[in-house]
Amino acid sequence: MTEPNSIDSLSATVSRDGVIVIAGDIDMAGGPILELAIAEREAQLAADGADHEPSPGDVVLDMAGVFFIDSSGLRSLLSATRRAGERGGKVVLRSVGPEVTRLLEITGTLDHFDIESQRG
Amino acid sequence: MTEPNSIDSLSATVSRDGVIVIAGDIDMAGGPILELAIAEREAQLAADGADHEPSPGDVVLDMAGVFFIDSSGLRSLLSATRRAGERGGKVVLRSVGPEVTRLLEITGTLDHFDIESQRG
Amino acid sequence: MAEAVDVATDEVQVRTVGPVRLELPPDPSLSRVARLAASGVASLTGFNVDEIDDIKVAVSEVMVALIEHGADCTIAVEFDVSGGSFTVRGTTVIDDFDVNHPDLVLCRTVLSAVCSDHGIDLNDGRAVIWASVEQSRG
Amino acid sequence: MAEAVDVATDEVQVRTVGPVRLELPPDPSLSRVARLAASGVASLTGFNVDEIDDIKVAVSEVMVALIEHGADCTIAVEFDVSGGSFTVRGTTVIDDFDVNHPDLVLCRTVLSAVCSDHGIDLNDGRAVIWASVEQSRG
Ligand SMILES: Nc1ncnc2c1ncn2[C@@H]1O[C@H](COP(=O)(O)OP(=O)(O)O)[C@@H](O)[C@H]1O
Ligand SMILES: Nc1ncnc2c1ncn2[C@@H]1O[C@H](COP(=O)(O)OP(=O)(O)O)[C@@H](O)[C@H]1O
Repeated sequence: MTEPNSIDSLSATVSRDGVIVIAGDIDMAGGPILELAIAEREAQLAADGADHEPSPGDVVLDMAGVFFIDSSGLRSLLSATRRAGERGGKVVLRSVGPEVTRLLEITGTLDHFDIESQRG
Repeated sequence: MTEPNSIDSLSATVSRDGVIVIAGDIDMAGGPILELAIAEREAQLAADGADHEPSPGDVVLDMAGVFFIDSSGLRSLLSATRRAGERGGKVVLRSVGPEVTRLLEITGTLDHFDIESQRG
Repeated sequence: MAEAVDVATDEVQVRTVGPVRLELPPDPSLSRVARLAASGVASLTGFNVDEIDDIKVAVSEVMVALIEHGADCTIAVEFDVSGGSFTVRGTTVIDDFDVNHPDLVLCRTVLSAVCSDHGIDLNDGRAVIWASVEQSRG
Repeated sequence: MAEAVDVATDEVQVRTVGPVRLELPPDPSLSRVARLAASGVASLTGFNVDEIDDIKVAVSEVMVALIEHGADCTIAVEFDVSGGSFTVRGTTVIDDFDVNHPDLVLCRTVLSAVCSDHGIDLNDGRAVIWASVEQSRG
């Protein structure tokens, strides 16, 4: 059986340096795909004993390819922040676009995240 | 009254050098807008006595901004070729994209037009 | 028939379009199709890029509420533009609908922020959720 | 309910989606909205760019036939993907429909070229026009 022809609305892959690179819409369809990638990264961190420099236990998301998020997608991110908090880590958002920032602002959840950079 | 807020699906403007610059979809909504611009150019040609160099009576369409055309849009172009033929001129298509070329091919109407260049 | 009509007002021409009605299975991936159709309607009626972003969020929240809290039946969403206002109105069959469910509270928080007005009505085993985004005059 | 289902075949996974139904006034500018919705359905079911171009043309031709030759009533178009085939099916009320009208002949010439199959049925004062585009396997 070859690769499925169907295109997911979102791709989320854990890169070699542990950063989760996301492209697509974080919505009802994309959220669960993102959650799988986050779980994969969390498993890596647990296996490493989370004792790596510079930020043990942080989940870093590269959001350069994200131009849409809704409340269902936000919930996927928030559940990662809860787990990160439990292990003393953070969810770091890199290259965040204005669409995502706006949703975090209006839901009062901006301070749940560590915003590393805005999309250029 | 200020400019209408509504955005047309197509813009077609006669530039200073007489070329009709088109951007948008040449469909049921765009076709009539294109026809207005062609009529404006035909009126200019008629007023000039159509004795200009290098190609008297030609209607030149810059298609660089056209990524969609259907049979209703094609009919707008074909009626221009009929009128051009009657006055001994041509309809010249500049920077034509593959979507337009394909529709001309499958309808057997490619030879009604003078294709000056393909979109780069 | 509700064909596109240009109505001249003192300030701007306001375009009336719709209703455009979409009926789809409660498939999460079709939320994107609803957003695309809504963007198309909004852009041809002259909403600007920021307003279209708000409309996409509003449509998506309506889809979230109906798909996640509905009874797994067909979703209907309708888009209407008139008087410079884009309204999305969605409906589906519900079993029991807890308006205070935290997920739905988050959904409504978002709708409150991106829409000028919104509402949820429950009757006869159906939920109707609507939201409006106003067009800037300028 | 027709939720998205992945069906494994010998060669590729074939995704089933739909039906997605669109009802709109016979406004020429809404042809673009129908194309956008169709592109969305086709892209999430894995059709490639060339196939999506064909689907957009097919949907547009169905809209041309129904809007230009219909009786100015609501247009319904339905998109269905199954077995690796995208089908658009449109219908509206007609007064009298001349299948040999030159504009409609041009329309059908285009449908013949971009679709693997298409058809027009007339009955009970309605026209039904359908067209299918096949997905490449590979
Ligand atoms: N409206 C809200 N404002 C702020 N945080 C919220 C809101 N709704 C949910 N959350 C947060 O989202 C996170 C994840 O919630 P939850 O869905 O319960 O996680 P999980 O599904 O992983 O158990 C929690 O930390 C919760 O505090
Ligand atoms: N199927 C077709 N193949 C080739 N040419 C066509 C076809 N259908 C229409 N035409 C051409 O389109 C042109 C415009 O047609 P028509 O709509 O009659 O023009 P007008 O509306 O300006 O009178 C004509 O030159 C006609 O030959």
